Amino acid sequence: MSGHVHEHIDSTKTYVVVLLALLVATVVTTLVAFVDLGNFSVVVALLIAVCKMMLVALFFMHVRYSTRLTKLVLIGGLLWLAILLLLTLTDFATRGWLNTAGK
Amino acid sequence: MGTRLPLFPEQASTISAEVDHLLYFLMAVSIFFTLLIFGAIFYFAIKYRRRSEQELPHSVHTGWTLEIVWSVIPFGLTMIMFGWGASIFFRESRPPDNAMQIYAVGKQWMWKLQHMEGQREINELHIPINRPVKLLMTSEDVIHSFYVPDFRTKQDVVPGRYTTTWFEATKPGKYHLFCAEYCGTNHSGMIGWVYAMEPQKYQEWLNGGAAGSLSAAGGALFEDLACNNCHKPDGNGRGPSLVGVFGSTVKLAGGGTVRADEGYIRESILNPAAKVVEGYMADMPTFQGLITEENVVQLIEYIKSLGPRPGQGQPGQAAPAIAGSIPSNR
Amino acid sequence: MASEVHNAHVESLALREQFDTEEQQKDASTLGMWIFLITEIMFFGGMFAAYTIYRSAYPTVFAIASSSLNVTVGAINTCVLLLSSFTMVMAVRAGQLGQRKMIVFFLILTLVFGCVFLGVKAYEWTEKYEEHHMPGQAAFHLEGTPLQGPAKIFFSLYFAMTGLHAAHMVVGVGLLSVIIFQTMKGKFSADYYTPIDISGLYWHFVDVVWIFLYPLLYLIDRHLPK
Amino acid sequence: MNTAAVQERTNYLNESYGLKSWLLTKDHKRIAVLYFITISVFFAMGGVFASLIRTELLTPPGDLVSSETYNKLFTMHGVIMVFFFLIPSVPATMGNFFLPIMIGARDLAFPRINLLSWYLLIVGGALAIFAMVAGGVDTGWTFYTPYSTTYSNSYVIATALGIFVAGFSSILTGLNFIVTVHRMRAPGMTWFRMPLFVWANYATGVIQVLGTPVIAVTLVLVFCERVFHIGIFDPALGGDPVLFQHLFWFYSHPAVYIMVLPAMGVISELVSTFSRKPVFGYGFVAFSSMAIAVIGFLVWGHHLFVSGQSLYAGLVFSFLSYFVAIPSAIKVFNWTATLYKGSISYATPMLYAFGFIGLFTIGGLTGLFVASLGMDVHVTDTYFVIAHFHYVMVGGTIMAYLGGVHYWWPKMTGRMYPEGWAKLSALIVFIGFNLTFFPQFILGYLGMPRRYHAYPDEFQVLHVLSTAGASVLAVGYLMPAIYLFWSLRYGEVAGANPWGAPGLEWQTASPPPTHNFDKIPVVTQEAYDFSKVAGEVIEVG
Ligand code: HEA
Ligand code: HEA
Ligand code: HEC
Ligand code: CUA
Ligand SMILES: [Cu+2]
Repeated sequence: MSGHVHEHIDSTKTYVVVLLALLVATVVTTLVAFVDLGNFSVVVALLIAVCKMMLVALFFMHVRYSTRLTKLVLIGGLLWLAILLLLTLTDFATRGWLNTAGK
Repeated sequence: MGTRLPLFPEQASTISAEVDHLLYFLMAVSIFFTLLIFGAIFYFAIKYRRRSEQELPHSVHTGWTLEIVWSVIPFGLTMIMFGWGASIFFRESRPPDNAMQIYAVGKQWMWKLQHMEGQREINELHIPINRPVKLLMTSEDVIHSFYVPDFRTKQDVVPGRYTTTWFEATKPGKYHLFCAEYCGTNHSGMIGWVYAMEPQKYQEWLNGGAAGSLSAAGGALFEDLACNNCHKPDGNGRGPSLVGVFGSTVKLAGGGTVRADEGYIRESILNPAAKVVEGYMADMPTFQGLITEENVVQLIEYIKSLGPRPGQGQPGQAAPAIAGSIPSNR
Repeated sequence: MASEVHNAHVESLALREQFDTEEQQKDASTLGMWIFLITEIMFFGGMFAAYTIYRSAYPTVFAIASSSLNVTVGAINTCVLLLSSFTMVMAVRAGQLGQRKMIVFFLILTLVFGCVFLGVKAYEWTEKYEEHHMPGQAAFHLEGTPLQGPAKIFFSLYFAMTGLHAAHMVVGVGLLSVIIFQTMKGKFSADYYTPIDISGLYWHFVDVVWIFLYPLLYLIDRHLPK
Repeated sequence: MNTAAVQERTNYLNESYGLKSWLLTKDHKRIAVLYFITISVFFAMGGVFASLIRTELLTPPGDLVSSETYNKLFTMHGVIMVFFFLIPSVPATMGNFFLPIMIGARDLAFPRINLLSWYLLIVGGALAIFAMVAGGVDTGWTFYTPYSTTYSNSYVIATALGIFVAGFSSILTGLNFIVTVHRMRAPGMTWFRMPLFVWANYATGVIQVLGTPVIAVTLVLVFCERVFHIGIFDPALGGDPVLFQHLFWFYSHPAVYIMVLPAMGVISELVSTFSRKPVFGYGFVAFSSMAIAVIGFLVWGHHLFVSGQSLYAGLVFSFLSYFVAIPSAIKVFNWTATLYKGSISYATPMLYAFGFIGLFTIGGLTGLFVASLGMDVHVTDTYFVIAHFHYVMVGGTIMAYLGGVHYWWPKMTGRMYPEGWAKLSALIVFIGFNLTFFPQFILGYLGMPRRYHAYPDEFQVLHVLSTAGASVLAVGYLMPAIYLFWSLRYGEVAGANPWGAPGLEWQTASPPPTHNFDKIPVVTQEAYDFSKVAGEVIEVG
């Protein structure tokens, strides 16, 4: 029936491996937070989080097998989040550049 | 009263004419396009009106040329609008170095203004003409906005921080002062007048007012609040000496520096722990809730007057820009 | 049961009248869920924006406040949630294969993990309450910094973000209960398990949010001496 | 003879009867009607508030109502008009009704969610009305902190909650449209065969889905500050009230395009039908909708030029603001070009379309004034801004809305409206509108601040003009309310295609049957192909 012809079914093993990777990443991110990396600790923490997100999205949420449209939707969502953060930062990051209070 | 029908506000500051010129340009563009569109609609609607229920017009071919032309021309015009507006905005945002400074504090629902020389006014502001005046403003409660239409200036006044505006009046007269940001019940009552005066008249007015400059009042406060117990001129107290602090670049504990402007001094008094001076403990008490924004202003002026060049108000803008991206006024 | 019959010509009962084919229906549901998820990204996005601004304005306070959170509990809870995502995806897999018992089994596991997560969260919040770390409390006080204002902001963000996340978990738990019930009544088969699939998407999304909340809230500059 | 035909055919209206059949309906057409009734009530409420505002402003001192009351009036006027009328207006009524039909679908992808979103609007509206009845809210529709979080002691919580709930209604409508357009198009209905109205609603859906959640969470934070005394925007704690403004306008700027894009879609339909020509530059008009949806998200900071936002952010946002103007310009020029060598009829909907194009042009061009930094410093928070946005929202969107209502009225009800009365009221609306809002441009440039309960004497003449205009406008709006109601019973029976228009919605009966088509159409031609319909009058099947 047309309903499940194109369906990909991952093996249990794949899922177990992904789970293990996620758990390991959790431990790593926790431990690395106790190491002094200066400003890089945020970067590292976020990088690990992004990797974890990718694992969940690609495997658990089946983005690997999804249509182009689904991928586009996902990327669009993240892009809009970036717009929100970056354009808000254009204000907060440039405050005080003019040496005039409030400009 | 009430029968006069003015169409333009008065041009009473140096920037007024510039803003009006920008207006003329914007109006010219708008009128052109409005007439173009209205004209085309009328013309086509009449010329091509339906004459028979059966008629079927030929479809007209769409071309890229036309589309590009009518995108690029408006785009070019908008870029002029952007550049022109931005250049005025730059000038509106940066007070000249020789500007005379006045403090403004907004509060539901009044304007409190303080001159360096100590005069305090409520809902009235006296200024000399032909001299740039810089307002350093904050609010005690919600957001207000300082607006003088005849000067074409407006700036929100935000609680918790300083904002700046400046203008140079060109004509003696009495001008409306409005609060332009909605601030609660009596928002429309938060109005007043700006009196622009000939310099000598202004001087007379100043002399007629209460004595005791802002910095003198600040000096008295400095003792009343026992700031001087810790801040000794020679630096032998628990806190650093405040002589020459204003305008300097202060090294902070934990790295980083900050330029000691009004915002920083204000923060040091109300929220001392936010930025701690290198080599000191964070044990200055907070004065938040104990003193008003006006008191803070007086203290700031007192500290300024301790600078190497006392009495000059603004010890130059020579200080280097702040390192890092943390804004100096927060 | 009718829905178990695999026959290319029998239209499943689950096909709604506005659709022509089951495939179209499933595609529509999945797309709908994904679009819903990006609204959720933006929903949490507002908070992340506030977080970004304040963390860069008050880095030290945020580090101190973050260190007052219990990192062990946070880490364990993260693992619980990851496990629940695993069991969820196993439930979807069972759906793909049409193994109804396994669906129920994994969904119940997911539900249990979800509840454990919420229980731990509740425990953490009570702890915060007792430590006077709740921004609404008159006695609010964070040790180690004189900057109580920004400290309050940190905890406001902490409660707002974890609270909203927990609210999503509660919705998720509700969803799971419904589909467990429906599975037991025999509503799903290898031909029609869309509700399980899209509930799974939702559940994983909530997991992903936590994947970010955990380092951002619990792990700020842990190396600093307390 | 026609009457009998209509009576006999089952359609979405007479398929079943009773309140329950309406309140539990999943038919997008019935839901559209429910929306139509609901938002008409909200419009009337907002209109009453507007009338009170204008009456108060007749004289300089604040004499008719107290300043508290005045503040509540403009707040509730703004809140009702924006969140409960204009945002749902075109999409939830005409979009709901015609989007599925125009792409040849039997219904939206999620009919139950569609019904849910109507209920959400009702719940949100009930909360907002509760807040008004209980005592009102006085923060302005913008809810700026810290006034809204700490200082106001009006019903902010209930109102915020109401808007929050209504926001989800809007999100779900957008989501439904997007999925429907992607997944439910009839065979042969390719993307570039879709009517521009569908494109416009699709683009609107994108904004609704990506923007609305941000205001939802912002209002949740305001709610939490008031209820739990957390302090995310509280300056006393070191929080930043300007951050609230960023989050608010991240949604509320794109929201103005939620309000105008669907209206632009209506105009494309009207201009084409009543000149019997395909819209000039179809592809450009379609893409400009998408461009507006995307670029619209990059400009919100233009509401913050004097707020204490950094100068550089001001520059960036001003610069980007000019990029939204271009796709709007493209639309205006293409509509005008469509008239060229057309066969132009002066039916009421077309009059409204002319009105829209003209007034939107003025409103949009004054948007360029306020996007220019040096100019905005002077005119922000004055009546100039009030005039700007009433020109785009009332002169623009409401004109299109009324045009659309008249255009599709025969399809929705099976009856024609009285043409003479309709033409007259369109004229009255146009005149009244300009008289109301044009003086406000001058007032604004003179420096009259907005949200002022009392004002200096020298502004009175212009205020009197404006109030006079508002009275004319009120008459213009009341007339359709009366004659449309009248036409439900006494209007001439309409055929399937009274305008000789080519869209799929005109290929089915008026009113359409429950699943829209007796047989799903197969599309073989471009949108706006008049060669099939012109000349032959299509009778009710
Ligand atoms: C339907 C609603 C709607 C629409 C479509 C618009 C459209 C635009 N708006 Fe408006 N706006 C509002 C509703 C809307 N606005 C509201 C409600 C507020 C105030 C909120 C509040 O504070 O309460 C506001 C406020 C507002 C401000 C802030 C003012 C202030 O508070 O100080 C600014 C600033 O940039 C702005 C700009 C624009 C621009 C550039 C456009 C552009 O999209 C316009 C583009 C259109 C055209 C340009 C016309 C057509 C083009 C031609 C005919 C060709 C010729 C073109 C050129 C020469 C370029 N708007
Ligand atoms: C969609 C949006 C919308 C619409 C349609 C309108 C419509 C009108 N608005 Fe308003 N307005 C806003 C959105 C809108 N407004 C917003 C967002 C603000 C800012 C609020 C704030 O500052 O927070 C504002 C503010 C605002 C002000 C400024 C207040 C101030 O700052 O002090 C004024 C003043 O003149 C005004 C006037 C009017 C008038 C005269 C109309 C007229 O067009 C209204 C005419 C309508 C009627 C008179 C109703 C008559 C018709 C009927 C009764 C029909 C009955 C129908 C049925 C029974 C089906 N509006
Ligand atoms: C109990 C002692 C004490 C009192 C009282 C006190 N201060 Fe301080 N102050 C300090 C210390 C210690 C520092 C340095 C650490 C820091 O920056 O917080 C300091 C720093 C400052 C600074 C920043 C100086 C720099 O070099 O950057 C200013 C400005 C200041 N104080 C002003 C005041 C004013 C005004 C008052 C009175 C209203 C006051 N202080 C009262 C102890 C005190
Ligand atoms: Cu102060 Cu308005
Ligand atoms: Cu805007």
